[in-house]
Amino acid sequence: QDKSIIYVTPNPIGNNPFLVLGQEGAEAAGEARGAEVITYESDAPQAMLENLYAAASVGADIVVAMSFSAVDGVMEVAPTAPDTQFLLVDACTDQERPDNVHCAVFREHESSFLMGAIAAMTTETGTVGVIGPIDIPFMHRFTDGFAAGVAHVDPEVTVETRWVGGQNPFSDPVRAKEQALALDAAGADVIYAAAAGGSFGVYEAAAESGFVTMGVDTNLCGVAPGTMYDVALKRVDQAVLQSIEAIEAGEAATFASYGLAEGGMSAMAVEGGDALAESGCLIADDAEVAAEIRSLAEQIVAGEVVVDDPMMAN
Amino acid sequence: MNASLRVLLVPLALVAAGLLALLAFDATRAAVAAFLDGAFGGRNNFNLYSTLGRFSILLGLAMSVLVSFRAGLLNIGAEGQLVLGGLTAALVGVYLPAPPLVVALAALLAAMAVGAGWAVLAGLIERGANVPLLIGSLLLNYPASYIASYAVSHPFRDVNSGATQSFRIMGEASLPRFTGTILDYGILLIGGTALLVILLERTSVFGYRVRMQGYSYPFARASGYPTHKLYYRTLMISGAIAGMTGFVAVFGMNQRYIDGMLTAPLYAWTGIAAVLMAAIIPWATPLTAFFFAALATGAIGMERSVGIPREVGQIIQAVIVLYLSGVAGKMLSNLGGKGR
Amino acid sequence: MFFDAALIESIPRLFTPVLLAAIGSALCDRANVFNIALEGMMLIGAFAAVVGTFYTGNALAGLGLAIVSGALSGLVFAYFGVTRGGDHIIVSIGFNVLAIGLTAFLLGRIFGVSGQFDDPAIVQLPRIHLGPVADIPLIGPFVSGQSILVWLAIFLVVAVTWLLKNHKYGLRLRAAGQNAAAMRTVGVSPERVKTAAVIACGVLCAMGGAQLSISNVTLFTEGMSAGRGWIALVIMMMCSARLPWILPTAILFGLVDAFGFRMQGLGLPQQLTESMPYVLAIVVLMLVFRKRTARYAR
Amino acid sequence: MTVPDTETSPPAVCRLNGVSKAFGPTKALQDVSIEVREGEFLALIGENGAGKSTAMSILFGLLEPDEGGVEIMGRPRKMRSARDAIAAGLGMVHQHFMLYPDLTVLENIIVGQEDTGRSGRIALGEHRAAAQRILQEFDFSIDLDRKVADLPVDARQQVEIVKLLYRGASVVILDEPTAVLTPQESIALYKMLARLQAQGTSIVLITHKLDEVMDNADRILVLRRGRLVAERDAQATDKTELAELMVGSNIEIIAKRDATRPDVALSIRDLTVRRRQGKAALAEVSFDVRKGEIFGIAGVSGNGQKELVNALVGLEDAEGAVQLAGRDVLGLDVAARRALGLGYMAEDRMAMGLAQPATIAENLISGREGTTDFSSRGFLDKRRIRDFSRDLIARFDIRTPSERHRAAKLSGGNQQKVVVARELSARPAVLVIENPCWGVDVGAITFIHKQILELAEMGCAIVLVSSDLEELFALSDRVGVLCDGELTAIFERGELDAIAVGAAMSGQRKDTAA
Ligand SMILES: Nc1ncnc2c1ncn2[C@@H]1O[C@H](COP(=O)(O)OP(=O)(O)OP(=O)(O)O)[C@@H](O)[C@H]1O
Ligand SMILES: Nc1ncnc2c1ncn2[C@@H]1O[C@H](COP(=O)(O)OP(=O)(O)OP(=O)(O)O)[C@@H](O)[C@H]1O
Ligand SMILES: [Mg+2]
Ligand SMILES: [Mg+2]
Repeated sequence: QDKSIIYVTPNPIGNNPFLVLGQEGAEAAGEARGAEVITYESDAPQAMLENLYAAASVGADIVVAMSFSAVDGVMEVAPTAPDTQFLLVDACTDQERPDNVHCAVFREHESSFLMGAIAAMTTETGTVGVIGPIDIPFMHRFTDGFAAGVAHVDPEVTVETRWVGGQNPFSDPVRAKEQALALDAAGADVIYAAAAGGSFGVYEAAAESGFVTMGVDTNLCGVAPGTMYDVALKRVDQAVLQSIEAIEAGEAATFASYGLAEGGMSAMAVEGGDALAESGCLIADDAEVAAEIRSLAEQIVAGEVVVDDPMMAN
Repeated sequence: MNASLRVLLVPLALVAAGLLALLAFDATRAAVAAFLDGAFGGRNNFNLYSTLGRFSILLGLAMSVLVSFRAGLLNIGAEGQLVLGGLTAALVGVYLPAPPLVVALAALLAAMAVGAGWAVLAGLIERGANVPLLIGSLLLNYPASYIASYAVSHPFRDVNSGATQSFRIMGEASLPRFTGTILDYGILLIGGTALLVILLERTSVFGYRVRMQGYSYPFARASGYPTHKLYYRTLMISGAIAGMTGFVAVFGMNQRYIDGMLTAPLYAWTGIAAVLMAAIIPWATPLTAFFFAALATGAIGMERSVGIPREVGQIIQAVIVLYLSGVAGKMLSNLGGKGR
Repeated sequence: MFFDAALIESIPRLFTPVLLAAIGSALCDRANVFNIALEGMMLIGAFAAVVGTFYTGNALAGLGLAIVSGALSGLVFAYFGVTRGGDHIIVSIGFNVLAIGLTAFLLGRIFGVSGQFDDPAIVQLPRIHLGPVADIPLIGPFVSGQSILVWLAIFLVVAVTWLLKNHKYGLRLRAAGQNAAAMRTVGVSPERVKTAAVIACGVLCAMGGAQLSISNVTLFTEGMSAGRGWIALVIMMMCSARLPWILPTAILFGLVDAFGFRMQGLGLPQQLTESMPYVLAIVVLMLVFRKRTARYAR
Repeated sequence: MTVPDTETSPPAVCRLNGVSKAFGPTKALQDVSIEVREGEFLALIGENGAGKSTAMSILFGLLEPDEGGVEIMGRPRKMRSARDAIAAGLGMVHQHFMLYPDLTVLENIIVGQEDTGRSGRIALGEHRAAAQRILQEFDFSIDLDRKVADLPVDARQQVEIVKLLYRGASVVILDEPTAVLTPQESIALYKMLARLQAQGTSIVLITHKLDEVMDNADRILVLRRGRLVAERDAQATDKTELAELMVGSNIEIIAKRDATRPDVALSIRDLTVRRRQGKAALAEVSFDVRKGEIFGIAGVSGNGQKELVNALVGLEDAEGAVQLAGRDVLGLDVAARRALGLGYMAEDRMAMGLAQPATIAENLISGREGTTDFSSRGFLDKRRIRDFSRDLIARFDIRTPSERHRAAKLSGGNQQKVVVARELSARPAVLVIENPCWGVDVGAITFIHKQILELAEMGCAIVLVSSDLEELFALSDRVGVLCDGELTAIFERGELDAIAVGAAMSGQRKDTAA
């Protein structure tokens, strides 16, 4: 094999669905064109930079670099390695990009908006919650998008936002679970778990305390059987695959934003059909809400409902 | 007793060693090659420069720790001093409207001052309230990282990026790099400081007194040294070097403060390990710091190319420290550092 | 709604890991072993508990493996710190780094994952439900539905206190800590006593780790002890290793931790609420040690 | 030469048989055989480091011999730990207290010997009764429930003895038991030992005090540099012979000349050191020391000596007045007092007198490192330091390969010589000396005493604190006694007498005691 794709993550992959999906996308792309796919995991900002340099130095054809942690590094390394194409996933830079730097970003707020809508329709207590890893602008796409969806359906419903924090906010299920239990105690009966690696703790809390959750990234209803209503799907694998196709086609400095319209963001309710029926999500048994969500999604795609990007609002 | 414990531990150690060896058996040579390449090779010797880059940070911290330990002060708060120094440097680098050189100098001085201040705080807590320096300095690490984390997630965050990080510092103020490499001039600053520490420790009256005080505090008092001043000055120097290292990390490699960039790689603990491995001997410390830097980058390289987990590097480091606990311990208890 | 059932319920599970480690730390302190490797010992215990539970499907077996791992941790510490006479601070530093590296390494080797491992096969430690007691306001959630380790920890406070005062080995432990040479002159090996103390400490810390990984949650994440070992050490020092004081102090820290989560609801920045236990530790230490002649300040 | 005459002497209860022991290069014992006979009082004497403690530690199972072994009642017996020795009927009071300060007296007694029920709970009641019986039998009045830390020294010594009686020893070994006792307390101890001996117990005594040997022992063994060099019957020898046997040559007798001059060099008025709670540790002490005078301070340790020294030197805050070179120095720090000509030889060589890991040269300049003698512009002058150190090493006969040797590696006597050399070479006007000969052997003692006397003759005023009355009597022009923080008596040289001073030390007024 003379072609190689190197997949660089900001954290150990673990069971972080976002990173798992990215890896699947890279592997699918590799399979499609007979390229070898290697993964470099980083555990610190410095390691990310070193991994990017290392990827360039072994002469990778395409480097898939995940998340905003990669932006600085890619902007630094790319000019030194013109023969390597860099795909930034989930983040981009506002500076002038060299031709070999490409971006694939998502509009997470759109599907989070749908989750908010579901939460507002299904809550009985009138209080719903959302848990993010750490209070940073990017994460507000999940939390604020969710809150906007709730408000769109029923402004009377209270939204409580909590952050995992701690030494290891992106993978700390212990703290995430405590936050979920605290939200439960505060009366939230639907909790949107956007806590990255920590979300698992939220599902555990749900199983113990009996509230309903919603997840992000992939269909996790099987992981949290009987407690998960729906999932804000983030098709990272599709985005990676598509972007690599575009890069292979020879386009320079591609930029793609994936939302509901592009099929890059979605929800099980929106998927419908067999996928929904077999998903194991609670919404599969709630045709009414599912229908409403599908129509809300159509309105967003059509531009009739506008979901503001909280990051731009900052 | 000694014998019975040894009987238990020898097979244990053998099993552990065997496991490690087995894991590497099929590819021992490949692993060693990958390790060496990871530490020193790469395109244009990239990995060597990344080892050197890590070395400069480790050396800075090791020197900071060394200054304290030599004086018999168990200051293990280098992490907090580093983090706050780095944060301060970043803030000056981003917000000070001044010519680049002024910005860089101001950032350096501010970082050193803040690092020194944080170290002295632990000292004040010890001398004012009898809280052992070991514990006080350790506990202060936590608020320090939370302060830094708060600063770059709220008031000073880079609102354009998703990450918890400060804005980029003024580009022209950043530390220049050696041409064609990713290594910045920070290594000269820290290397020079290390040299100064090593020389002054041997030749100056101050260094002499600090050393004697470290050997025996009662001796220092009976000899009439200004023990009070020596105590605080040593802490100040130690903290200032850690703060300077934070400045180098921010103005060199990353050019901004990113949450966790100075804590995740366990720089501070590795710095302490380097000092202990050098048995607190100043001139030997750069060597051990370099060794640990190469161990870390080499292990990462090994993981990239032959899939042996990088944690092996950490495990080796830990085992070395454990085995040296006797030798280095004698030095440390000579320094009166027996914890109590 | 600040003092609700969930807050009260969370306190025991937050203080138990710290309490168990603090008891272990007290034993080491009495035996004059300055063990600051509690953090690493907890981490290893947390990991072993997950391994044991995953392969047997039984949380008690997981706890058992944690206890074994804790004893081994203690043995390793004792080998370097007691048998070979290494400096306890250095041994601790080495051990803590070893624990971080080893758990991460084994996580990859055993489960093929990095960062975190969870699986439905990892079940929770049994909990003790007290029937109608659970409905008593305030007290109910505090005492009912807690894991067996919560009760074990509280029982151990009493048991170890009794042991130290009345039991042969308790007396020897205290004696070994005060004057090891003197023990040798009456034909008792102080090394053996110290080794026993460190092993007991390893076991207690590992049980604390198990409470984290197979009771508070049912998974392992790298670095999941997250500074609790240091808090345990500080609690022990504040109380001069006196167990009857350690229990309430540990509860206080559990309370502060639980409050921290709630404070976010009041809009305080998360980083501020999280540094509270550490700031509290410093302040309390200063108050407690102010009048004391510097016992630990050599 | 030490082969016992089996026909005439009583049988040996235990015996060291051809024992050798080395610590690294030090040969602590070489082919030593010692037997202890039933019911005898055996004294073991020798210089510092002669191997006395090592020999007894081997007998007691605390050290393993390199060669040779132990016999009990004529049978070889492997001693794996003190447990075996105790089981064989041996009991030992060690050179340093082997007590647990924070445990009660009763707990101290029973550690290692605990009787327990099935639960492992210690049967305290039975232990208490047994201990009480021993206390009554020997007229000891110790409260079994007090912490040892709160006991005075002589009571601690009694605890050690009760510990060994509790284990039912038939051979009692005492390693320098009277070093910390006043003369009166020593007398009481020997009375008790006589009683034990009368009951058939064998006694082995290690001591440096030849008077005590002559008064109490039946048989005397002399160790020198790890070899047994002589055996004497107490009736057939005298102190001079024993001293010569110990050292291996005639000892020089130093003659004390009065060098006192009229002018006062150090004047102390109402010097008081307060403790945080309770009464003053040093209460209104006043005295003057003239040029050339040696003012001795006697007292049971812990009666204010430490506070007096610290207050004089500047290590502790005090009230009152200390006049040095015509200035009140109480407000000044150590460095300032040193600059005014105050010198200090600390007793605690391990931590205070020396920086053990530092080189001899580094130790020799300490206190004057900042002066132009050894540095300029903040940098050390290596050459001057080297020359200075070599000169002192030669003048004070410090046995070392070079000035760059670590102090920790020197023998005790040579370490002390480093301290002496440093303080004397500073030519102090006033010198405070604490126990200059602790743990130092006879040869070095003579040397150090000579140096001190020479310094006095040159006009230096000296305050000499010592727990060794012989030393105080030999060197002092006057001796003050500290008791409970007060200066209760001052003896002129002519009035010096162990019994009288001892009485003052234990709290009796001078007039009534004398
Ligand atoms: N170098 C040191 N190493 C360790 N602990 C120290 C050191 N310096 C001071 N301390 C601690 O600070 C405490 C207070 O110091 P202390 O008051 O005895 O001396 P000081 O006031 O500095 O003396 P001086 O006034 O002569 O400078 C000491 O008991 C000791 O625990
Ligand atoms: N544990 C040890 N390690 C090294 N050397 C030792 C040890 N114990 C004793 N020695 C050395 O062995 C020699 C004999 O020591 P020992 O304690 O038996 O002398 P001693 O006759 O009891 O002297 P003293 O009158 O000072 O008590 C000395 O040179 C001493 O330094
Ligand atoms: Mg002072
Ligand atoms: Mg001796």
